Amino acid sequence: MDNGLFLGGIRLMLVGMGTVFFFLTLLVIATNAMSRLVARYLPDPGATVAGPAAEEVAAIAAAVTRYRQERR
Amino acid sequence: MDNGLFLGGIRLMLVGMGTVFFFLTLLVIATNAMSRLVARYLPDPGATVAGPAAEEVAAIAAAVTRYRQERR
Amino acid sequence: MDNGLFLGGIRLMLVGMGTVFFFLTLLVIATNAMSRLVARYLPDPGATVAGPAAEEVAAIAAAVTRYRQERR
Amino acid sequence: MELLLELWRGSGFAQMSWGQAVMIGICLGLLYLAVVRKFEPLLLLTIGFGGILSNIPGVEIATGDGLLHLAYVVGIESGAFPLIIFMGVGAMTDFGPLLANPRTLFLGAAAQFGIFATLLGAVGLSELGIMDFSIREAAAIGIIGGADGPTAIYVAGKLAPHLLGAIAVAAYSYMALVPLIQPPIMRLLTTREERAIEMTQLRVVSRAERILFPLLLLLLVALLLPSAAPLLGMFSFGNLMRECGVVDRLADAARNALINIVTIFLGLAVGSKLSAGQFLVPSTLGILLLGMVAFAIGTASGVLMGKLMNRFSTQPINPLIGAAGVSAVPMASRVANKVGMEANPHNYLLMHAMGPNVAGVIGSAVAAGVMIMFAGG
Amino acid sequence: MELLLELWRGSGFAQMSWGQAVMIGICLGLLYLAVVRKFEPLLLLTIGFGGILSNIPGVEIATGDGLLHLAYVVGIESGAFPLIIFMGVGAMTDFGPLLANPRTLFLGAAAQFGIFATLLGAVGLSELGIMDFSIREAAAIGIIGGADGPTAIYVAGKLAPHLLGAIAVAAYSYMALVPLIQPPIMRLLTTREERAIEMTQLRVVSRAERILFPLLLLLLVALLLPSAAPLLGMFSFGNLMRECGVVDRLADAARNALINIVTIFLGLAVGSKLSAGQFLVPSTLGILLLGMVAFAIGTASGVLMGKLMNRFSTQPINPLIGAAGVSAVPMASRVANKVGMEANPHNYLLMHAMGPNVAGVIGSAVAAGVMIMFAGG
Amino acid sequence: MELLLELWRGSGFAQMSWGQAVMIGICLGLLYLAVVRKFEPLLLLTIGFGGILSNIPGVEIATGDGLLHLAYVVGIESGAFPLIIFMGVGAMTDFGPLLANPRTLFLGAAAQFGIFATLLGAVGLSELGIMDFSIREAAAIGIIGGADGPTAIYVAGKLAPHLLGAIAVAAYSYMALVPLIQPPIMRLLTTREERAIEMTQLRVVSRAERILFPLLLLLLVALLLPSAAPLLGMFSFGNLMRECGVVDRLADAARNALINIVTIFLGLAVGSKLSAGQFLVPSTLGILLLGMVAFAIGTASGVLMGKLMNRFSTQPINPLIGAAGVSAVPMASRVANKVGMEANPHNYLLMHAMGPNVAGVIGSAVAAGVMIMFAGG
Ligand code: NA
Ligand code: NA
Ligand code: NA
Repeated sequence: MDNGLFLGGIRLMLVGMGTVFFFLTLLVIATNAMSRLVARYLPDPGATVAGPAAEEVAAIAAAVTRYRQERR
Repeated sequence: MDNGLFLGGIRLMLVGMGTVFFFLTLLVIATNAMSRLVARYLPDPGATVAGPAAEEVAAIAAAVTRYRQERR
Repeated sequence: MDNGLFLGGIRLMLVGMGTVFFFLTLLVIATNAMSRLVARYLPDPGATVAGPAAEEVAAIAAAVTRYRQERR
Repeated sequence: MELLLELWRGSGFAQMSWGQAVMIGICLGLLYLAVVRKFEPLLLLTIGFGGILSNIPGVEIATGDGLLHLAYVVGIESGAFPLIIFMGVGAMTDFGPLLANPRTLFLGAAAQFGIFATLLGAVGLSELGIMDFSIREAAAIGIIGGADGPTAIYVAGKLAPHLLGAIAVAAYSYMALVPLIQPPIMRLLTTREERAIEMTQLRVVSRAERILFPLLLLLLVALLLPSAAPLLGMFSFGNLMRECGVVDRLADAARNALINIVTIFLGLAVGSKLSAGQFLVPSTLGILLLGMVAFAIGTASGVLMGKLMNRFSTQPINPLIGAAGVSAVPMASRVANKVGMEANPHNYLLMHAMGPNVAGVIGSAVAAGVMIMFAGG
Repeated sequence: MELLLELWRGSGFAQMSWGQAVMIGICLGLLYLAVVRKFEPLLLLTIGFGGILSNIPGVEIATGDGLLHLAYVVGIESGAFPLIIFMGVGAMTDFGPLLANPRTLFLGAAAQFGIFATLLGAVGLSELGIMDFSIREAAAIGIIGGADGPTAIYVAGKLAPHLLGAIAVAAYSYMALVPLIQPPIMRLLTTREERAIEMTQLRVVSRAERILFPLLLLLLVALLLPSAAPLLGMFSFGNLMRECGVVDRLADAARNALINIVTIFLGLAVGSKLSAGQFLVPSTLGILLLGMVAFAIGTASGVLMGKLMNRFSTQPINPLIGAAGVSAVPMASRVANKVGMEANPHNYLLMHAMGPNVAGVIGSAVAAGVMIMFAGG
Repeated sequence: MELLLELWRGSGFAQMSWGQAVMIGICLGLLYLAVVRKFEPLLLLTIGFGGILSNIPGVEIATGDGLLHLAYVVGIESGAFPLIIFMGVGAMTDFGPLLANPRTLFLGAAAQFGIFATLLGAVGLSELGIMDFSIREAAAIGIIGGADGPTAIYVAGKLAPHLLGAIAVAAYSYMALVPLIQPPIMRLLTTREERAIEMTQLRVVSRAERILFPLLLLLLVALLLPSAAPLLGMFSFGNLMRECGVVDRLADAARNALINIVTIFLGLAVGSKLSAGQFLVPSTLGILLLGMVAFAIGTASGVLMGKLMNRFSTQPINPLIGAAGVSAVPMASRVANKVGMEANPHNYLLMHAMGPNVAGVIGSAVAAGVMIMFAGG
């Protein structure tokens, strides 16, 4: 058995998942810091929630409501 | 006279027209077969005639009608 | 001092400005001639002033009028 | 003073040859046809302008690594531009009338006789010593009779790139002249009664038929005539995108943004081949004459085939729609409709003519495949 | 007669091998999935059509200087097409839900375990002598688990171009199968109570945060993992154009005309790699199996991470949104929403799932960077 | 552990030089100007982002066969991108005001003095040993004074590609600063009475004039100064497509999809030349200073020419419109209008200033032609 290949795979997995988590952890920290700085120094009264997704949720909600009313 | 060139032209014409007719004949047969198979196995109630062309015909028809009425 | 470079710059300036003026003078003459020929041989009743710019002027004019009325 | 002299020596006035001046005049003529007469403006305007740019001495845009030469190498030599335009045309084409009446494909086949008759004319002129066309050149010239611009450019790029300018100009000019060239021939070959024949309304065509037809076309052409498969493959691909209904944004890109951008560069690149040295030669005159003949013969063959089919068909067939078999979509269909209405004001042939009209596109692509296979081999 | 014989010899029928016929059948199957089943039609239709064109003997479009080969060299070998598509995806992506709840990035991290588990599976199969994948090939196969088409094509083009066709087909097929593959795994790993968890509404996100986030992402990735910077850089660039509000016409071009045009040529170019010789090999079967495993493991990891985070979080977290961490935007979010509503009809998870969903895009691009750096070095 | 070390060594942090960090800071500054101050955002955003990507060590996107380097070679070295943008600008440009009052072309001529004065300044600084510019470099720097981005990039790409980044940044930055740089100079050189001069309304311009003008321009430039013909040829071509009315779909593609796509890649490609090694050199400081001088002198020359023309003209001419002769369409016209209204609230100069404004585009293209011919020879 060529242990080199399999060991290489294991090491790549460890380093890979490690890098992914390390990077995204940093990104979480940096994003939170950025959001806090923005909230303090660049307040934005006209901010909105994510538009299209919000509309989609509203549409689904409306459809569900209609569906229930029809069943009554 | 270089009969080779002219004969070559004649042969190319014969083979060419032959291929065109052979190919389009096959296409007619295959299309008819396909349409029959579709009509039997994939009937489609919402089928329509070719849209834009139909509209154009309708527009022309309307124009002609108007033209005649004006002349009366 | 490398007079060659500086003299080269001066000569390029003279020739350059000369060419620019020579070219644009010719363009003025040619444009005027073209416009006169067009006016004589290709009269165009539906001609209009430069559209978007005209609208912008109108918008500015309207804004100024409104501004003055508000100040009164 | 020296510099002014250099300026003068560098100017186009000092360097211009007679040939270049004549070519600029010809290109201005193309612009006139495009703008004032509205002859195939998309191509004649771009070709004409490219031609002017390439005939001005000292302008490094049609040579070396200039933009127009670049477009020529990237888009025409490789065949990419005509293929992309064919894809866009496919995404615009409605095969409904053809599917409703597949026999009209025969009319599209007959009209291709113009192509091969012209090929014969070209080799004939060479035999007689009047011109000197090789079989490759004769084949490329014949394709003008296909009345299909991208096909003509594709074939000329493969078989006779040095004739590309003349062939493209001839193809688009004659396509624009369809309303002038065709009617007299159509009237000559038909009786008033024939022209007055009304055709029965077309049946409805289902979505499944529309989706399956481009695949059928692709498989047939691929298996029988691979040399025509790039052209008809891209055409089918565009049409499949149009009809399948699930990739509308791609079909839209193919028939709008992409085809417009490619048309600009195709036209300029073709124009860059309108150099005096390549265009102002006797063979150009031959090409223009033969192209005209090709159109006339193609029209006649289509009409005669229509008469023949009318005789043997249970359903009435108006022979005029055979003239639409030359391609030149949708101009040739409009011409058939107009000539038909002259003879019978109730005679709406437009939709019936669209069948042979798109059949003509397929037919000339098949003919192109034969040419590339035998003459190009 | 000779010519007819030559015609026959030149025809696809005479030259076709069994492998090519099978490939054409497979490509027709891809077209069926695209058109009738609406499985990722933008890519499966173009790939399938390109595959047919490239498996017809004698058609010179996928080889030499044919259009499809040209597109492959210009767009895939150079990595340009996947990068341009990533830019367009960035110009479409709304990071709002992610910014409102950055912790969901962890879910996008966990779901990438599918990538590396598959890598391990691929080298394991090689160790056992069942397959014969090198570490580069194994890495390229693993990326299928990222559920991100352009990323998979980018990595395969760099690490294992000869597997590109199979990897792209697997990636897009499984992305289309997300609504079938994910729900059973999600239900298996969660209780009804967990699936019924309602999440608190997302806070509003300011314009400044939206503008700064792509820059933050770019700088972090650039400084930590330069090999992922082309992908995430173009993604950030597209998103910055979208959010900054001063270059709307560029953002619009990036997410419409440009991405559509590139998608057409990307699909055809990928299809040109579906030749029988490269696709009909045992390793393709391995790739398809491993790709399926990658999706399943990625989904499971995301859900398990969601359970873990729910346990340690003050705010409730529905573990179903962890499954959206595999990417496959926005399909995976819709699946999480649907499974959540089965357990609790008031449970609208869609927006909450969009956070891990776009985090999955970032996560798999980071994983791609690691692969290119270590396996590609 | 070894792998982690390798990860660290591969990271941008470990490899970054001071120069690269400074350049990333400068590029973030460009993004700030683009997004927050709305300074020429289309170009400064794309250039700035490209600059960041190209200054991150280890990112293979601005070098080798990376996307940005590819865009540079294909689009900038060949001159294709600036020419395509010029075509799109032509398709947006309204020559109506210029045609109504062709004398305003003289104002566009005078303002080009800024170009040549800057050239002189550059060779002067070299004579004094402060800088070390060759005549080619000095010519490329001078063109900044033309206030026309594509022209500056085109000339720099031909005469001094190593200065391209600095020249493009200077050109677009100063174009954005027009509302700050010009008014003080305009007020300094004119009396309140002159600024208050009202001009008579422009006459109507016919469609034929609009169509013939781009052809006239093309023929004149082609015959007199072929080296300016690529720029002015593509400009005329775009304008002809706009005005002829028969190829609206092409004109639309030229001024929307095509120019937007090309702008994205032009900006990124120019940004790829913002490497620390090429930008953080003393000559960049010289270029920025000289560029500022060029703008000021161009503005002054235009205004002084306006005063001169007003003295000898029967129709009143407001000298402020001379400042619009530097190009920077339509910003410079708006500035002239605004300064004019300060002195006389009834004074609507906007349309009158559009004449010299587009004349400035022609003038700087002519100057570019002279530079390429003499300095590039
Ligand atoms: Na035809
Ligand atoms: Na992913
Ligand atoms: Na200027």
